[in-house]
Amino acid sequence: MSGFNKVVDSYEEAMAGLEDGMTILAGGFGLCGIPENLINQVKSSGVKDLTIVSNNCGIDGFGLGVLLEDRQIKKMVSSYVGENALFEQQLLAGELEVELTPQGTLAEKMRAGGAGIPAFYTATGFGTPVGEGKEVREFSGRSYILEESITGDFAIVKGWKADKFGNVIYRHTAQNFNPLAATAGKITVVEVEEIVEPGELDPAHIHTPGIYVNRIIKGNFEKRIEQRTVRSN
Amino acid sequence: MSGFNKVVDSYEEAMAGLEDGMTILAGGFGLCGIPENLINQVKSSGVKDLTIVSNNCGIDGFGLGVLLEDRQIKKMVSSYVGENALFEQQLLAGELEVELTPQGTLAEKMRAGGAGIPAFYTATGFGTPVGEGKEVREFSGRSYILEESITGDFAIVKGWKADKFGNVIYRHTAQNFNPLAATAGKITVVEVEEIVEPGELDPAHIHTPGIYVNRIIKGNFEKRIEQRTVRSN
Amino acid sequence: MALSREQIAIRVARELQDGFYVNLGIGIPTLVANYVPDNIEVMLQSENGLLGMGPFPTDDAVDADMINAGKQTVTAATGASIFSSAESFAMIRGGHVDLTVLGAFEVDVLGNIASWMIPNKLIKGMGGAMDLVAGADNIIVTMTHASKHGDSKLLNKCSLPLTGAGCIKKVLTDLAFLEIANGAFILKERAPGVSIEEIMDKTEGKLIVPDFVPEIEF
Amino acid sequence: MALSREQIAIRVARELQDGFYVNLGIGIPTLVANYVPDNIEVMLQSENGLLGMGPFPTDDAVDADMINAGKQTVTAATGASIFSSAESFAMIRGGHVDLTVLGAFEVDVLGNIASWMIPNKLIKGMGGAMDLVAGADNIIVTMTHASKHGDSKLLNKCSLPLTGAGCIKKVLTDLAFLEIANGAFILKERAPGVSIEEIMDKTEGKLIVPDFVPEIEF
Repeated sequence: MSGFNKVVDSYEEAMAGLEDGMTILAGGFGLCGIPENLINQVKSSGVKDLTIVSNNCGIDGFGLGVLLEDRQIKKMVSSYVGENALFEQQLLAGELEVELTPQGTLAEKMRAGGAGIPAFYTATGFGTPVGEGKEVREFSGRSYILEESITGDFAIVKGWKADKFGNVIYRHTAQNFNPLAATAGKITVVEVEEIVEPGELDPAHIHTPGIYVNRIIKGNFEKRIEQRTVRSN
Repeated sequence: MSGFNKVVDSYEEAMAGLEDGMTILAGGFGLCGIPENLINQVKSSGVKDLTIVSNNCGIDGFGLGVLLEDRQIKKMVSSYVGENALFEQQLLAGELEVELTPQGTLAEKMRAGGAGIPAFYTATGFGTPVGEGKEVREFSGRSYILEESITGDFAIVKGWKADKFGNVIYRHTAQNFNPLAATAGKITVVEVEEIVEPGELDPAHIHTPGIYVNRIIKGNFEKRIEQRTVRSN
Repeated sequence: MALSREQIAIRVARELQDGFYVNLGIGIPTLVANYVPDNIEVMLQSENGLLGMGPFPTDDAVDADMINAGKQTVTAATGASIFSSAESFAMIRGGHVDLTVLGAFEVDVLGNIASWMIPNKLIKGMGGAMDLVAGADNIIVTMTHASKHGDSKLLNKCSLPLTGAGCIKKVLTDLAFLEIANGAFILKERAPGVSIEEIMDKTEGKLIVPDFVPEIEF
Repeated sequence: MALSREQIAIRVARELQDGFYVNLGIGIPTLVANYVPDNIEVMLQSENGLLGMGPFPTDDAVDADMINAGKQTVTAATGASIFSSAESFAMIRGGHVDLTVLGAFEVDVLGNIASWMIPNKLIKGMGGAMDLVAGADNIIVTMTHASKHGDSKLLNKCSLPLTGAGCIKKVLTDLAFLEIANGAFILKERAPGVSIEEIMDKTEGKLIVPDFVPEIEF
């Protein structure tokens, strides 16, 4: 069954083939469910002029934020980029291009990209700056804008458990954009907390079927918390 | 928590509000995972001029096929209608309108309907009778046709287990179109084999979140097999 | 007197109905969860992929993998479901959420809302706000009626880039509860002790004042 | 001699590569699963929502909830996943399936395929076939080279309503293996003992015959 064994042993191998100017789709919401080590591998690889598609851009010094330090990112496609001083600085200096995309549209663009849907209509953003320059069309008397799908040269994904065939499950809300990014990468790399044997995951519980996944690697994760909120007792 | 207890006790109550001329989305693939009892309730309610959106139309005397007996169906939207003599007869006699829709397009139309996407582009059907009269558009040098989404007045769905809040899981390949239909009904009715207490289903395993579900009922199912294929020993 | 943040939340909570699925934005809207009437149940949707958001965790139960859309650590309520961002926004865009509460910088008489960007000053992004306002039928915008400098935020035409066009029908400010219809704000209720004159004074957009405008009771 | 159904399946199976995700249509394509070479593993996708289809169940393991796209009772292989029809066709439409094998009534020199409808005679519907041919890069069509009456099914232009336009590049008939390129069929291999003349005779569409056309070996 070597053909379906997608486990790789090093992060170099996991990101082999990454080149300057490529587009990377990254899972995660804020710092939750981000592919920490794959991001660090992108950093250490030194590739430049990247287009990164991710809901957020991490924070200063952690997550995708580390790719700003050596100006590896040419363009970000995100819904929310707050909480990041270096980001704002590069943006205001014109060193970074940003395509702000509504969160639901971003999720659907990735899903559509993976599903062979080149474009879809949505009411989200109609009449706002997001809709400028986009085709407007009425359906049942309501106005919608045309949004094109997104695919990437690489998708970098953080899962909880994967079997060797690349079937992945996510833990709690660390799911977020991960299964969507996973469908839309030419090469999809998933780093997980645990690798199990095929058959150990219930077929009905699998979030990302292995057909979407090219490489699996086991990592260790810091899982930094952005806002630790607790209740007493 | 009465507001989230969606369990009803009778099939009359489950389909209350169904009227002549309505559109019903039905889950199921062939005879697998079909809402048998809800279909029978539609039959006994005697409503007419229905538009039924379902991958298949059951067989003679079982599943959606029973709605053909009293000519309750005005129009079928399906990908495959073979294996049904009465169907063919009514179709050839011009008593039944049929909109043949590719299976993947049908699935996506239901999903889009539930997700507030009024239309999407797909390469499926381009250059075929399915594409006739539909807008053609090029993306990245390839031709796609515009397909509009589908919603229904009712969605009738067969689940395996549901909790009282309407969170549903499906069993094996009886999932098929069921979770898609569930999202796109103004009133979504799910019949299941077992009703459990909220909290008994793992939040990560739920296929249809309760927000899509209006009514839940426990049923008994024949689960007829269309093609019993076995291997020796 | 102008409503406190808590009073705004209390008034919004009265719009809740038993069995409602509700999305609460960051800030004052989040407080609404503290004032759900005892005799009803609502389920909170968090757009990062959680339906059935529970309270914050106890200190020993904090889990980095369990957060809400404000990136705060939370818990899952009994009967919760967890899913991808695409599924989450299918719910939102598809109109399955019964009530959405969110803040804004400005609203206008056409139901336009501006809440995500102040040119040359603030560009954090729209997050899920554009999807929320486009997807929901039932939205309550909570905001202060005027800026610290006294400039009205209820306008004839929003001056800031829009979050959504023609989608807002209800606004609750610290001074009043208003509905938007036929190109005007309709004054429905006022904060206790706040005069109709003050509200008129602080409302730039066309305002319709009925003969009787009850005070909000607490 | 013309290939048997089994021989067609055997020849198709040689196109399989280790690690391929494969969708096999109803009929002869289904037989391909019986001839997967020993040294490789493939995973079968069934478009009703199963990736990793196993063999038929034993009599006591038959389960009405576990079927394939042909509505036959099947089992799940180790490492299978099960999902909705939308997810299944996301895989198919998105080009994630490595090889698709399906039958047809006709194919033509432009790569068009007709497989789902014979006007006034047969209207069972296209099922998933239109999605499969539109979504896959790598498709093998299996069919008899000519009808019982001797009419060629390899045409200059399909006469029946199309399943897909310009999407077929490989055809395996009972007489020959052909590729479609530049508006012609290119004869690549022939069934053992079948003459090039017979193939030319039964191919209506433009046919390019290389100098050497090997026989398929079994």
